[in-house]
Amino acid sequence: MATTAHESTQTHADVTRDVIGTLSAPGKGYYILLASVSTALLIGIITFIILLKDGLGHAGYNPPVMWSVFITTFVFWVGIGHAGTLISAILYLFRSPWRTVVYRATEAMTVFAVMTAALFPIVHIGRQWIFYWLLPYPNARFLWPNFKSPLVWDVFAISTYFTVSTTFLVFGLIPDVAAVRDHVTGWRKKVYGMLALGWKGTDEQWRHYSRAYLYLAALATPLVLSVHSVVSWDFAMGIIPGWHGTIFAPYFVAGAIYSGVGMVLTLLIPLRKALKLEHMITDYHFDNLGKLTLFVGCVLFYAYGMEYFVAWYSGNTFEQTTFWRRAFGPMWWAGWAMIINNAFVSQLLWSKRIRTNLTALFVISIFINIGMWFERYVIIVSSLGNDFDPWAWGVMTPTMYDWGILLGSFGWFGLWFTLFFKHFPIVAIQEVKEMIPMPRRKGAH
Amino acid sequence: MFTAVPKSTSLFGDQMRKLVLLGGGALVAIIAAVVLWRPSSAQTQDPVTVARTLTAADTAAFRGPTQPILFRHDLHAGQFKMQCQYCHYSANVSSEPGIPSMQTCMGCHLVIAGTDSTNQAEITKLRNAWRDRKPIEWNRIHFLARHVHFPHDRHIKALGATACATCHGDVTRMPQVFKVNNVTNMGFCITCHLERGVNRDCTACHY
Amino acid sequence: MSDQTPDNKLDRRRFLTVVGATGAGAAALSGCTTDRVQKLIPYMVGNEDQIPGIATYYASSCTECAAACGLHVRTREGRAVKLEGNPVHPVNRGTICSRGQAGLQGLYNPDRIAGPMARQADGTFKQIEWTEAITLLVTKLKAAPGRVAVLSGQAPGTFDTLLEGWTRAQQGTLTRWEPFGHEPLRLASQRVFGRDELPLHDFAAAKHIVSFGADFLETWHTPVEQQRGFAQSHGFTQGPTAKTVYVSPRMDLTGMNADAWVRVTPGTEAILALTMANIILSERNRAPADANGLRGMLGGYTAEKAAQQVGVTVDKIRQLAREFASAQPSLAVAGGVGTQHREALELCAAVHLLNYVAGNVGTTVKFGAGVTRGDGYAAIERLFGRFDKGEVAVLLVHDANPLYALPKSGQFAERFAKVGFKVSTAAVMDETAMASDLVLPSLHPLERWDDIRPRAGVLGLMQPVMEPVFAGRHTGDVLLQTGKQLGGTAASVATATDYKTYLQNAWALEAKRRRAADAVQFWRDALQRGGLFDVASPSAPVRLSATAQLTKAVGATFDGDGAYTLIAAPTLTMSDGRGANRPWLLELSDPVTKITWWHWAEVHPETAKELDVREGEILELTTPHGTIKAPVYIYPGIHPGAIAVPLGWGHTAYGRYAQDRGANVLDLLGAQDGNGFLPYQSTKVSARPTGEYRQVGKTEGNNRQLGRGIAEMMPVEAAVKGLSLRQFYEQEGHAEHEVNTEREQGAIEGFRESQLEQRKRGGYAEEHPQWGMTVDLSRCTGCSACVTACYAENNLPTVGEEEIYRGREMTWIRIERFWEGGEREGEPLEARFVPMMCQHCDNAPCEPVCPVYAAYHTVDGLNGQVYNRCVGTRYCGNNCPYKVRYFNWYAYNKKAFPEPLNLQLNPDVTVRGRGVMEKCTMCVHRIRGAQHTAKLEDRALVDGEFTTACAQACPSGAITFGNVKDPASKVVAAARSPRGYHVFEELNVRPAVTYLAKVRHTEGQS
Amino acid sequence: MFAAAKPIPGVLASFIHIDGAVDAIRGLRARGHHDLTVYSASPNHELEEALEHRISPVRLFTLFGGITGVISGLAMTYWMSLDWPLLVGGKPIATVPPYVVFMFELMVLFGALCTVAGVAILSLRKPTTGILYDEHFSDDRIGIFVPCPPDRANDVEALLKQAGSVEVRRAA
Repeated sequence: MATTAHESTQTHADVTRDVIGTLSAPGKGYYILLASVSTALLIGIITFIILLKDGLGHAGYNPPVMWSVFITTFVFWVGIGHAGTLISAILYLFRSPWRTVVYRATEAMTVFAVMTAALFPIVHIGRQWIFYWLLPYPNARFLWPNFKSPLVWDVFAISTYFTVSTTFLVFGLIPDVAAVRDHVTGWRKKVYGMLALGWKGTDEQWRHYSRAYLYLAALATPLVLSVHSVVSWDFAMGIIPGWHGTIFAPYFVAGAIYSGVGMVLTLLIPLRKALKLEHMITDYHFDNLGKLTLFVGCVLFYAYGMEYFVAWYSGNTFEQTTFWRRAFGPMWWAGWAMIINNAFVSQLLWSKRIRTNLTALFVISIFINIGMWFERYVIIVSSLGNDFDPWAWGVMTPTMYDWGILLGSFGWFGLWFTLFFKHFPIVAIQEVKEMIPMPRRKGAH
Repeated sequence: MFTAVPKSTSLFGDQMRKLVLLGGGALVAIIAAVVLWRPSSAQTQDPVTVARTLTAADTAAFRGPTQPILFRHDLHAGQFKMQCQYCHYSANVSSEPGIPSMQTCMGCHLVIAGTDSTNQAEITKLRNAWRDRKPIEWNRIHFLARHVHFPHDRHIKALGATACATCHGDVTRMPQVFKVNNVTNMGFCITCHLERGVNRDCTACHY
Repeated sequence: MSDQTPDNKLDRRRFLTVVGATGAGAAALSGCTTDRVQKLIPYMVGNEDQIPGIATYYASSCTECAAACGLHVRTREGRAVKLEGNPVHPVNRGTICSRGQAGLQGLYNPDRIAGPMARQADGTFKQIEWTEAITLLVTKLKAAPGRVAVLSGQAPGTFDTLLEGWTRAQQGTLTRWEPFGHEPLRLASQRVFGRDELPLHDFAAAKHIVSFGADFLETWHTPVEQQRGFAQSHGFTQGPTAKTVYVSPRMDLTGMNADAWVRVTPGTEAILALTMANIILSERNRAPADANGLRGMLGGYTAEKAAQQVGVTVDKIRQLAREFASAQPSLAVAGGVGTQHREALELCAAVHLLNYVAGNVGTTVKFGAGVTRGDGYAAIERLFGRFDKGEVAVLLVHDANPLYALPKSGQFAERFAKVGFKVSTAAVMDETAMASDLVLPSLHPLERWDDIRPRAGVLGLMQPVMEPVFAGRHTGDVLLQTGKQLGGTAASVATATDYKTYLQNAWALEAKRRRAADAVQFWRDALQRGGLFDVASPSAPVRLSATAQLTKAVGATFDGDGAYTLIAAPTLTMSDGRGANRPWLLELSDPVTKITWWHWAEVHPETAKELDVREGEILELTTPHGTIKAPVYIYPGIHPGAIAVPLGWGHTAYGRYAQDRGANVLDLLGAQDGNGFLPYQSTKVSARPTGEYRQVGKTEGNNRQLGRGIAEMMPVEAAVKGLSLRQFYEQEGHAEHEVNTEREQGAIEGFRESQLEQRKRGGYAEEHPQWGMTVDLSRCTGCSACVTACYAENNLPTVGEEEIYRGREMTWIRIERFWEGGEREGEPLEARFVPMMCQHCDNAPCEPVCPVYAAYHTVDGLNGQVYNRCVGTRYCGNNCPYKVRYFNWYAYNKKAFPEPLNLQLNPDVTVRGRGVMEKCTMCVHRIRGAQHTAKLEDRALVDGEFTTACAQACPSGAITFGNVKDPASKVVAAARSPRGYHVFEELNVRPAVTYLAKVRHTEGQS
Repeated sequence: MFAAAKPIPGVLASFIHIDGAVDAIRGLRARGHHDLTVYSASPNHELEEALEHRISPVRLFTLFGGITGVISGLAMTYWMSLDWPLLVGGKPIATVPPYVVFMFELMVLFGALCTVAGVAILSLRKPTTGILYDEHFSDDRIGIFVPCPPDRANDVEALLKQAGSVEVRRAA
């Protein structure tokens, strides 16, 4: 097992102490954070209520652009989720040592990101009060949803993804919650005792647990790849030039992981400081995260290139017009924002100095987040704006209401995450311990 | 220095059996529901029959919303055997059934004044309304949503002149009309269309 | 202002009796909701010709313009819901234009006043009782014998007779006046042929058409009739089509439909016409003998001289003349309001001569129908002259709005004020009513008894199709009642107690004159038919009169020294401004510029460079007579030396929709009489960019096709050879826009065949008709009658200007106007129109993406849209390649139909609520309706027993609808045409709508 | 709600050193104590080897869940498409390719849920209630509980001590 410097210096006791230390009473900064995310959420809720009352007209829709910021943000959040499952599940199967310290945080991020995304189909539809018609439930009309519609695929993909990743997170938490239970007192002991579901870490429990964890990881792995493929088919199944692409599934999955890792960095770098986990989450981890970012960044670079190449090579006038206008049309700025932020910025990570310089990494991660939001915005809006019938072409400009909902989504996500890292171990205690050899009487075997 | 663990709900303990059984049962129930469930099709239950003569007190006992005038279908359609279409004049020629104009009522009630006090009272209401040129505002009982188009004429042609009862119940035995079938419910329409194997195209009714 | 706007609450009780027994009436208001009418209100007395749920049709006549087309008014539950053309009426033959259909919104206009309004001492209006109002009028009349004047809109018929008698009884003067009276044409006929009337033109018979600025497809003369004729001669069947040339500084809708547009220097059309006449006369003499007398007079007009003045090459002029002469019969027309400059009279005379020498008079140009169009502008001048002299104490204005339709510079408002007591019969408080002392709101033509005689041989009847919506009173009745009260001669004129009887008496005489056996039966038949129509339109032989010699042309003069010539352009939607309070017409994008809800200034691209303005920048236009502001619309179809501003905007009253909407171009015009008529094109204008902007609410995205083959065109030669589009393109050498190769097509078809079996489940296994449509682009003129018809039939909401900015108009069928050429100097500019509606694709991309089956394929091949199932994901809208799906971003249905406009809603069609997608249904309610009737009568559907609203309205008959499975059906026959093609065929969506390529004369354009 | 089960008699020992714990286990098993309960803060392969555990049968639950998911996915979509046939985009009324998505998603969903259920059910076979526990076991110590009658407790204790247990306690 590949080990690194920091692990040997720490004992199991240290790990328990440090991690459970993060759950100590919060400071002023924490409450400020809490207040700000709640405000953002409130703004979002108010905006939604107005839309619910008057209709979607307030948002900047401009036919033929009938999807815009809401769907963009939906895809953005679904994408964010992916890094979590990738790190916790796929890297688990690959037995990648550096994941252990960070995966709990990323997994939590996944669950909350998906929770955020799941709200958007409801925000986005015209008659929000009957969103449940998309579910196959028995009804007085004897009607079922249309299983050929990518949107119904979406409903299933997202809900499955949410259920499974939540299960995965909770399941992984059980032993750690038990550890917390054993190291706190008073009413908190009772509460964590409940949540620990009577975990004691007996050999029998570990036997089933570790197996089950393996299979959950095995199931989550294809799921994470499938979810964003399905999301990509929301577009690829359409005939709109700029959507109707065969590379969309891998293209979107790469993009998702890219944005996800970006968000992981954005969250982890400040979190590490705030929770004083410097000696646990080290350059080593950020270096690896950086490499991962670089890798998917390159995949994305390739995908962008391919899109333009295919458009040119197809000889299809519709495709060509769309991509020409994507770069030089009324929305050129968004088009270039996407290419520069994603394809080019990530190339900086070739340098180890940048990969290990947290400030630089943080700035880059912000760029990535913005860039990936714009990627979806460009793919959706600019493609719709100029499709087959030139007479119907139109350009949409977002309004306050679009931004309000976007802000609210960050509030919603932030609120959950903020509450989480103060009440649950943000680093997986038992997995870290698993990597630290236990002391021996006679020297190492 | 040994301490005991607080007792707690034990997923990994013997409390589990109950949970598993409950969970499993629920799952089975849900699946069964999804596959087997159908809304119960319309059942016409026997409406109350009442004496031809009655006192104001009795009216309270009737089902259905109280109308400005106690128009007794059980007398007109039941005992006097008047055709539905006599009053609902357009039911078999138009999509709309049509409700009788005041003139239609007065056609008979200029001469017919009613046999007992209650009836007379009601008929006087009608005559006054006619005198004051104030149409009577009946309370509506059967509704269809505006996005549904139900051609009465087609259904009467298909099911015969006495078909009214299929949806409206046996009004010949209702002193005061009440809703027998929930015609607003699309399931009610579909059940019938399925049984008879007729058109189920959406735009047959929705356009 | 507000204190003067009368409160016009609709009387609740009447509303109920109108709505009648069923919920259907009020269905109007609710969308895809299940909210309910709680009460059922019966009629007091059953109306024998109104069965709830069944439409009753009444024949009537349209009064939206002087052409007086015949109407069939569809009523449901006692309220008019749609105006359709009367198939037996000789003028429109069952079709109808946008303005005509919008008449319905005149009937239900929320700004109609509920009763007589009298001006108070403080200048405000107060509603009074009718009796009170009439006594007031009578006392005023009694006090002013011989000092009475009447200004009446021009509507020859029984009412006019009554009005005339009534006026004479007060020793008053009657002036009949219509803004678009085409006086120059009438005066020219007088001068050239000694006939004081407007000729009728047979466009159907013409083999070659030259229009000198006569917008015969828009506002000139009888547009619907002319469009039908034009479609017959210019639309393609087999033979060559009539080449059409449009001579004018501005390319209006008529110009866009011409094969060639000759862009002449403003005011010089007459010179060109005379020159052509001269050439024809000198080169080939097919002209009547007496035409030779013209040689001397025409001699001076040589092509060389004309070339410089007119700004057209010498060859071009010769070619024009020769083509005109060689095609027999040909037709030249002139006298459009847009080119009504100081030389308009000369122009019309010149065109008469041109027709005469080419031998068209009597064949395509017919006299004898006695069409006059009022007493003309001169009469107005005289009338106001009497005001100035204080000779008028009581003025009655009926069916006219002079204070809007006359140039401000003429001080007409001030002069109007000099009249002691002014009475208006306007139903809506228009500019004139606002300046009057007493307003006696007349009934809308659909609420009253009347008749109209637009020309000899056509006598249209009007009858009340419903209870009056507002408590107006027929001016006829007012005249009769006042007459009775006035006594004396006036009483002797009032030969009947009410106008209906008066009318019937008049018709009894008519019956006697026609030796009808039974006058009552005669009346009934006429009522059912919609009037009396003599088949043959009369044609009197005419000869040149001596005065013809007076005709001469030097080019019109213009006031002021501005850099550009001002063209006050009449538009199809606004016409003379009476359309300005109809939401349908305001939202209907102007066929030329595609702008809605606001006026504009047309500027040539070069001029725009010169002025350094962009679209939407507000120009300040100044003439010696006034100044207005208008946002720029850059338009290649106008002479660089001219700026065009549409007429009909900028009302200062006339209800919530019209008031303060844009500016009135008449404010820029001089009022000086161009001897007998008002010259609309009479001033130079200077333009100053203000730097302010106002977005123009146009519905066009990109007006170039980018070679995507949306609007295909074929030269007439190719079409005559019967080439298909593909063959034509191959012959031309340059490839047709990209479509699948034969091999690919084969593969696609093969796959489809293999899938067909798996579609046969449930209803899809049975035999059903498959509905389809064809649109013949060689007939479509882009007049947009279909669009308004769709609004009326399918309860489409008007969304307003702000929503149009965001491209949210709800036009289920829209007219796309694409430009070809015109980019380089000398390259001819061509306009192509494509009516774009849901194509009801067999492989509809919108269907599979809907998560709830709200969009799905019906068993009879329609692309069904189930509003109440729609959750509003809008994926269908994205995935539609034709972009014909429209989303209810707000609850438009709540905003668009303020009472009583909601009464116009069609109960057969669900009103869509907020958050649902909607689109063209191919009038599925008509299909189902017809199927119901057929089933009830145990018979099969007959081809053509019903059609869609758009096809029914189209004056050119460009749209054919029917069952494509029935080999005998018209639609199949039409679709077989080699010109047939599908838009975006390469997408393999298999549309049910087939377009037939446009056919043009491409050779020798200018 | 949670009836306190009566404590099982036996000996609880706590170890710091992994090899000590392993020796103890080996020794105890050699003496016929097979019913051991070993506590640890994280799974440890050395302990598992010493205890000679077989692979957990939880994977069978996963398999069952997965298969159920696939079948129900196909059944649901196919039946619902045919229950009310509606034609969209000229495609076959009921057709497998688009339904693969549902088969896959339900496979994962049911698979995951059944796995968790599996852990729960399997844990029933060896209840932990009534067995001594110490909070250090979730920190840095390894615990071994040897159920045995009081008479045998002494030599068990001796063995544990000799293996290096830092603490020993009896339950009776």
